[in-house]
Amino acid sequence: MADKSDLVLDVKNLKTVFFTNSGLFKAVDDLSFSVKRGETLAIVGESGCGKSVTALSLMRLVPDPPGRIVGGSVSLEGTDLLALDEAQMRAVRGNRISMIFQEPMTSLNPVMRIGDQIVEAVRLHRNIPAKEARDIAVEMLRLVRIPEPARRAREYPHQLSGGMRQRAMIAMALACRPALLIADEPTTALDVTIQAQILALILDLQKELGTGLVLITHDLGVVAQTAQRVIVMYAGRKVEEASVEALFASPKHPYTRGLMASIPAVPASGVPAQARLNEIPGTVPSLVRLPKGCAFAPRCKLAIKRCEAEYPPLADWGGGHLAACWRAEEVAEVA
Amino acid sequence: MTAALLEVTDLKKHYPVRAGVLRRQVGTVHAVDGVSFALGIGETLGLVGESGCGKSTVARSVLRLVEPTSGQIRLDGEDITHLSKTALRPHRRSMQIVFQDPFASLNPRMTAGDIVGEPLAVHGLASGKELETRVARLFEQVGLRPDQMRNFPHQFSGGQRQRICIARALALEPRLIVCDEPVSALDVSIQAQVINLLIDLQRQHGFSYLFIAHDLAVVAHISHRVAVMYLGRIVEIADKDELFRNPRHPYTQALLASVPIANPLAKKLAPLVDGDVPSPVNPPSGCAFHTRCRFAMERCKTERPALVEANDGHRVACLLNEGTGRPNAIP
Amino acid sequence: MAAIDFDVELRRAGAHATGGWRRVLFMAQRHVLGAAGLVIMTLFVLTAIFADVIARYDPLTVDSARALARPSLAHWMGTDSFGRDVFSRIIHGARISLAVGLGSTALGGTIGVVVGLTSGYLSGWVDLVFQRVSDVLQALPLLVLALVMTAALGPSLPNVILAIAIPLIPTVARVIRANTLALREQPFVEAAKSIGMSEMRIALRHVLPNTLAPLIVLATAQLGSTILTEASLSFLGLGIPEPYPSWGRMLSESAAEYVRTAPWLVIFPGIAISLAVFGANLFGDALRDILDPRQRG
Amino acid sequence: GEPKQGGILRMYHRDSPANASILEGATYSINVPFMGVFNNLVIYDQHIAQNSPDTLRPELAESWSWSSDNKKLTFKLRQGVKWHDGKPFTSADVKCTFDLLMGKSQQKLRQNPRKTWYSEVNDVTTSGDVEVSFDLKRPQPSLLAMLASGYTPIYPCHVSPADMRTHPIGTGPFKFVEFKANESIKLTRNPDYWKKGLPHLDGVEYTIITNRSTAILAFVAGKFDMTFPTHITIPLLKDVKSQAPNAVCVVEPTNVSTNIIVNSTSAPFDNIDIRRAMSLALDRKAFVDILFEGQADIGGTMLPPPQGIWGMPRDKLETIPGYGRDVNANREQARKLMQKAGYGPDKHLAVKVSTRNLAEYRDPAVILIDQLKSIYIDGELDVVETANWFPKVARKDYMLGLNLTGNSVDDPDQSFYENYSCGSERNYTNYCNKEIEKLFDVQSQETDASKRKPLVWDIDKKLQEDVARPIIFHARAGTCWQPYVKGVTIMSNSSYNGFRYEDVWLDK
Amino acid sequence: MFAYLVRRLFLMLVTLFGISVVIFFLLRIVPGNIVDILFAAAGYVDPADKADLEKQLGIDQPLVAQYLHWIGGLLRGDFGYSYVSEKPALQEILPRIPITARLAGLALLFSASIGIPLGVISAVKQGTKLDYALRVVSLSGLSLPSFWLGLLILTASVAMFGQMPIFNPNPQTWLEAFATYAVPAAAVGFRSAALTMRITRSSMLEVLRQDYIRTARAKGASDAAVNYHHALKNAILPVITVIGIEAAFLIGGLIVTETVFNIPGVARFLVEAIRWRDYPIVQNLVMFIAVVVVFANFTVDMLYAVFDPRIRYTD
Ligand SMILES: Nc1ncnc2c1ncn2[C@@H]1O[C@H](COP(=O)(O)OP(=O)(O)OP(=O)(O)O)[C@@H](O)[C@H]1O
Ligand SMILES: Nc1ncnc2c1ncn2[C@@H]1O[C@H](COP(=O)(O)OP(=O)(O)OP(=O)(O)O)[C@@H](O)[C@H]1O
Ligand SMILES: [Mg+2]
Ligand SMILES: [Mg+2]
Repeated sequence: MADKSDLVLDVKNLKTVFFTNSGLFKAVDDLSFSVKRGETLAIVGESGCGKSVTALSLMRLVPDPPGRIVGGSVSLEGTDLLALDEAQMRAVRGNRISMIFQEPMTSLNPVMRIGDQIVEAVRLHRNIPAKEARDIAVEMLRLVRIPEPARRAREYPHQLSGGMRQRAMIAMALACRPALLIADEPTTALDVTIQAQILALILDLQKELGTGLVLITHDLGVVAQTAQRVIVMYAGRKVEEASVEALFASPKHPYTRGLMASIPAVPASGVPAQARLNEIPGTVPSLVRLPKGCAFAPRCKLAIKRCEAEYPPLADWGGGHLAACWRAEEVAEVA
Repeated sequence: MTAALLEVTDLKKHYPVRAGVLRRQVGTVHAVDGVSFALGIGETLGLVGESGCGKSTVARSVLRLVEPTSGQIRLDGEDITHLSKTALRPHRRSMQIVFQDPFASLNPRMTAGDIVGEPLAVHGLASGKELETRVARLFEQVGLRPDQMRNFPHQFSGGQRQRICIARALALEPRLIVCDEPVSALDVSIQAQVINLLIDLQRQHGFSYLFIAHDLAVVAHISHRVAVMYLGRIVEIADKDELFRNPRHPYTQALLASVPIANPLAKKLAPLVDGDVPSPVNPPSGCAFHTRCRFAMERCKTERPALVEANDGHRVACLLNEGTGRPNAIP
Repeated sequence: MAAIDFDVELRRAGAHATGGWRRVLFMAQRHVLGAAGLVIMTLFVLTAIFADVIARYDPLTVDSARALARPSLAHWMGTDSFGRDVFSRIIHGARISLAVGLGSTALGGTIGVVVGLTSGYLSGWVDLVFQRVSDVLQALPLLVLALVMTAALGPSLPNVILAIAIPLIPTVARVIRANTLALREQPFVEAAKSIGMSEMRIALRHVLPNTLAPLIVLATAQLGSTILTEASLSFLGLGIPEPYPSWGRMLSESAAEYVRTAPWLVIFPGIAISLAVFGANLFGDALRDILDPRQRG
Repeated sequence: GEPKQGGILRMYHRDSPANASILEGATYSINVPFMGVFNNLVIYDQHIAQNSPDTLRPELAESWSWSSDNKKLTFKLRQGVKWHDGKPFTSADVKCTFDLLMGKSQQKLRQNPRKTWYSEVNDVTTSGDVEVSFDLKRPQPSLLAMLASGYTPIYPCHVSPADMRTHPIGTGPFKFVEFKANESIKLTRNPDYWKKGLPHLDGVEYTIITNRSTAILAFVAGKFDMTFPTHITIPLLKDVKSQAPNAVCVVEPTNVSTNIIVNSTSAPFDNIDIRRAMSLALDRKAFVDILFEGQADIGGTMLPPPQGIWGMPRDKLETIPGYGRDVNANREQARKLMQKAGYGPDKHLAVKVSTRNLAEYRDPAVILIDQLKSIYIDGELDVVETANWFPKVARKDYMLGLNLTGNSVDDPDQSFYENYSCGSERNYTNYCNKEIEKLFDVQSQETDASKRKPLVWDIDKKLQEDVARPIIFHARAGTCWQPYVKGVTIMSNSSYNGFRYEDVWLDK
Repeated sequence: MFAYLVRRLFLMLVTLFGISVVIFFLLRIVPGNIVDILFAAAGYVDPADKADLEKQLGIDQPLVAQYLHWIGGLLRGDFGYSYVSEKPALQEILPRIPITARLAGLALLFSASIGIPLGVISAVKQGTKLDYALRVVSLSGLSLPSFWLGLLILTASVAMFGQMPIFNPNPQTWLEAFATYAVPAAAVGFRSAALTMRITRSSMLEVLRQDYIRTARAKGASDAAVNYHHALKNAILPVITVIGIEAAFLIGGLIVTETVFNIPGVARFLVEAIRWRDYPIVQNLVMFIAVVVVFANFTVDMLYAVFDPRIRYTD
């Protein structure tokens, strides 16, 4: 594996649970992964599989109650974040590690000016005069290509369009030049044309700043276009990890395979009208009542007795391509 | 394509914009600003465009759930634009709608069976035992178990909820089903299930679909023809193959180019347009797209292009190269 | 990071609390204050229903021989200056308080719902008129309204109920109207329209049931405040008249003369009022939490 | 010791009087604060608790005399008396006052509750500045009692009745300063008072406190020198004594009777049997025990002795049906009467007991209802707001009413004529018995008190036997003051006449 | 903005007109009038006297004429004369307003300065013992009948200090003035503070769930900054509404407190006036209270715009 010193983030056996009215469940179960400097790691999986909770766990922002991180370690540039006290963690948050959230409208404070929100992010971590921080804020807004940044800085979130808000979020997240940026579905709420702009922007800035990037999405198209490595999650667990090329070339987990097959391809040409799509039958299980064995088994065409009884371990199927399936070998053939 | 089931001519819907506690009108949203199209029997027309461009408003207007500001809607040749509520009721049976958010469109306090049976009860088509058997049959049709009739919406998964919505739409045996982003809220794996169901049902019953989405790929799979909307207007409409093979409007081109392709080896993202979508409250003068268009000319700022036939069945609203909408060369 | 014992945690989180009683018990543990409120309310209601069985003396019988007896085995809460058993009066007073609480809440609530629903659903000039009327009702001080009402109608149980109910109407109507306006935009209402349902039917079948949760929350809180309002009216001499044992009057009258000489006359009705109001509010709070969709797992 | 000069007497007032004009007032709320502003022609000695013909003292009149036929009463007036505004007091003022009261003058009182007191007066005439005569239609020795009441101050001619309501001018020891409704009443010493050296106080200030608990707490906390007179109930008195052990407290009858007004004009109380049964069912001692811890008086119309002058002696009283000591025997008899009238254990008589919405009224009504249960009568309380009480009673829109009747002077004339004579407006029950009415006149004209008393007793007994307006009890109440307050006497047979306060002083 | 104000003003006038009609006719529906009451005390009435007095007070005229007379007078600034005291109604009402206003103001101050911080604490510490304790205390504030609380305070202060706070119309020092109002204000304020605390708590809980709070934390902001700077600013709107309603309520709702503490404010005066059917006082006082309420609502709306940039009353 990669050289240790090159790692920005190293997550080991992360476990986060939720205590809710309907019961306790593991939203993130035994998750390990790492991100290198300048690398983009994508986390994919369908809605509710634990992607956002993973991101929040890294930031130690899991809402408590009902959530709690109950195990594992998250080391950022060598320090275990989970071992820090709250004050130390605050010094790291927004400084070395920052995050862009899914909903640009609701993630900005509606009663504060955009500029002030960025200024706050800067001044929390750098002891500089307000005036200077303001200049930085305007500069950041210019960096994320907001026209007339000085004027926009004085506006409130509701006065900006969706795309601009998301850019403001990015400016805020990058204001302190973090070592690691987590982007949790940064474009889901946006139009595809805007999405393309925003993603291009994030990648540009990432390159410029050398930041490690964790990109969370469930859009495999986005993954293919942006990431170097990919983690696939299902029901709180990592079921597959590989480089983006390897994953798309030969997925080893039946779930990944099914997911890829059900994506409607954009027909550059010659798609027959009314083509049926491949589908994964059944539905995602409730996290509260997971089956004993493999969580995907009830929906899996390849499921065998063993799948129902025993959870398959993550195994390396060559070249760092990890997958948790008893029949990973056969996946490519069957589908 | 045979005779048109639905014909929409120059449909406009303007909403007043109200502000403040008194909700005074401070402007007008040109949500739909002159839309015309026709939909044949057994045909699927896809309607794409970004969020807020007026797709849902078209859908609602067609069903007369909102009163159009102007224009005409013909169903089976009959003008239903100005029918009274009572006169409209029989026509309600011929057209139904499936919404984007399946959970929100189901009353959380009614059982699935009641929800699906409600249209039948309202129109007095069935009651008691008969109602129950018909609902059960509808459940089977959409791939739900009849024993789930007594469950409440929150007890279903997203895909199942959308099936309930579809079953409710089917209950009156309509000829036209308007699908307003029926899969946007669903996961890809579930999305495929629902699309397949819609395709199967169309094959069995010969419905016409007005299928709205913002995901071009989804639309590509289900539609016969596709219309692209931008800020309340249709900017391009063509047979699906033609549209994808040969997009003429710069916006359509940008849309197609922006869809990330699920193949790491394919070309990388390259945004074709810049800037943000203008607000429909004060749409730009001339061609609404000129603020973001790569090919924008002086004319585009003042002159509003009409939707003209570029070649067989392919119509586009662009001034580029005298209305053919075709750029000289795609860079 | 301490490891956790999943089985223990699961039980604690109520994973096994499926079905009927277990679920209730689990909820009770989760909302301790709410459960306490429920217990108080239940006791309160049961007391009111079975007052005749529980009370050991007639609450109205005057007996000079046993006036102002201290609390004892014979008279658990002592007797008042008329020699009436305080415990029996408090038990029967629950009936009055419940009648006032339920009666005025139900009356004000029902009219408020009708007004709010009509106003929110029909909008237009109906809405405008209703809105102005409720503005007017809200700008009139509650106690003044109650004062004039009781002055007009004379103090009696039904009149007190009416007087307390009227100011309630605009409050309920506003909440229901706001809810209705929000619900009207819900896709399921649009779906109902699209199948050709009449407006009336939509309002009753789709809108009304969905305003129930906020209504219940509002009603439980109001239940408490009506009991207090009755007490205030009693203090001003406009509450439920003698000889019916209204807690408010028991408290306000003896507060004047017997705070020191016969404190039991003051303490017990005071506790009864506070407890009932307290219970209603605790219960209302918990209901709000439970009925809040965002709180549901 | 020697009276000390100076200091302001601070009292609380139980409620806010409608205005400051005593002649228009009908409660002692108005007499207490404003009596000190005025003088009467004659007045009861302010330091003898029991008002009686023997305690009449001259005031603005230096002396008085009856004509030989007892039909003319002449007063010699004091000279050199000045009104607070400096104008001299003359006989014209006296004439003006009584013309006003008799409704003979141009100017009118807004209300004139005691017009009937002067029904036997033909005319008031002056002769010179210092003599006034009252011409009577027939002898009425009790006229003097009424003139001595706190209710009968002499008003100046030159001030209109309207001004007297807002800013009264008198000749008395205290001058009116201000009256803020619901807030306070202030009087200040009249430096030119005709009684030299009086008053001792620099002024009197009343703070209006309607809430009894608050008022008494304030007294206990030393905010006031004195409570409002006869405002402390017997149960509260214990409380006051326990908190303020030094306070001087007295309990006196208020000469207010609590009675039942019976609507005998319509069923069921047009039936004398039912009326009798009701009166037999009363356990008066229970009322007194509960409401007064035993400290109230049982009697007839007139306040019982020893405080009352005209009340029946005990042995006579107990011969009246219902006053006998054996309550059970009385009730047995009552039930028989009820059965005779067609009621019994299976057929109860439903009755509404109307009363005002004040504790003094409601509490006895509650006891009454409870007692009526013993004779098959199911009573229901019907509380009526003050504003509606009188119209309701006047309409005869009631069956039984629980009422309080205050007597401003302890004299049969005031009581009998007002409450029992045919056609009197305050005869709420419309009781009309021509024979008794003749007896009223007989006693009224009797100048010898010792002969008059038996006459009065007989009338009283008869009234009780007719169950016209059964009297339940005569209340008592307490008054407290701080030990340094000197010279206060609480009248024992009237609560309207003892508030001149000119020689009250503070030993501080 | 200007157009908005004009429209707003018009609606306020409509409401005030409605109130004037309601109160006027409500009062006339109530049986009995000042004449009955005056004569009730005397025990009888001479019909001629009664008619005289009614004529003198103008209550013999048709209701509509009386109403027009009243409103006409109001528009000319003529508030009529009190039936009871026969003084100009304005002269009776005006001196009482500052008393009640001071009391209400102090109570609101108390309510806001205690209720808001405790509400924030309770929300931030949701589910802890502290939260439970604060909630129980605040609920008990809402469960105590206010006259009872007032009497307890008075009794306790007499028992413990041999003194009691009773209204002092002419306070000499600033401290005395404060003492005159502080205790009754605290007695009312306790209830309001409880209410404010509850609203603050629930509003804070709502806001604390919002995404932008998470964003603030993600920036590394401290708890205090998050709670007070980000959350409270957003949570304050409902609190303002409640305080606004409370302010309106207090002007007319202090009846009980003013009675217990014997404060000669408008509320108690109003009760007395109703008891006496002193129409000119009741009507004008109710109108005054209504004006305050309407303006309180207006102020709340304006404050909304101050606190929430999304709301702008532009026209
Ligand atoms: N605050 C919370 N309280 C209770 N459960 C939660 C909470 N946050 C997340 N969860 C649960 O944790 C699980 C994982 O949620 P998460 O938000 O990580 O999913 P996701 O993969 O990000 O989905 P999406 O694609 O919809 O954003 C879900 O079942 C969700 O319901
Ligand atoms: N009831 C309404 N009142 C005012 N404006 C409205 C109303 N409904 C829709 N609009 C506005 O009309 C425009 C078009 O809305 P519409 O819902 O038709 O868009 P859409 O294309 O369906 O968007 P989406 O993809 O987000 O569903 C939007 O700007 C929207 O804000
Ligand atoms: Mg997520
Ligand atoms: Mg839409």
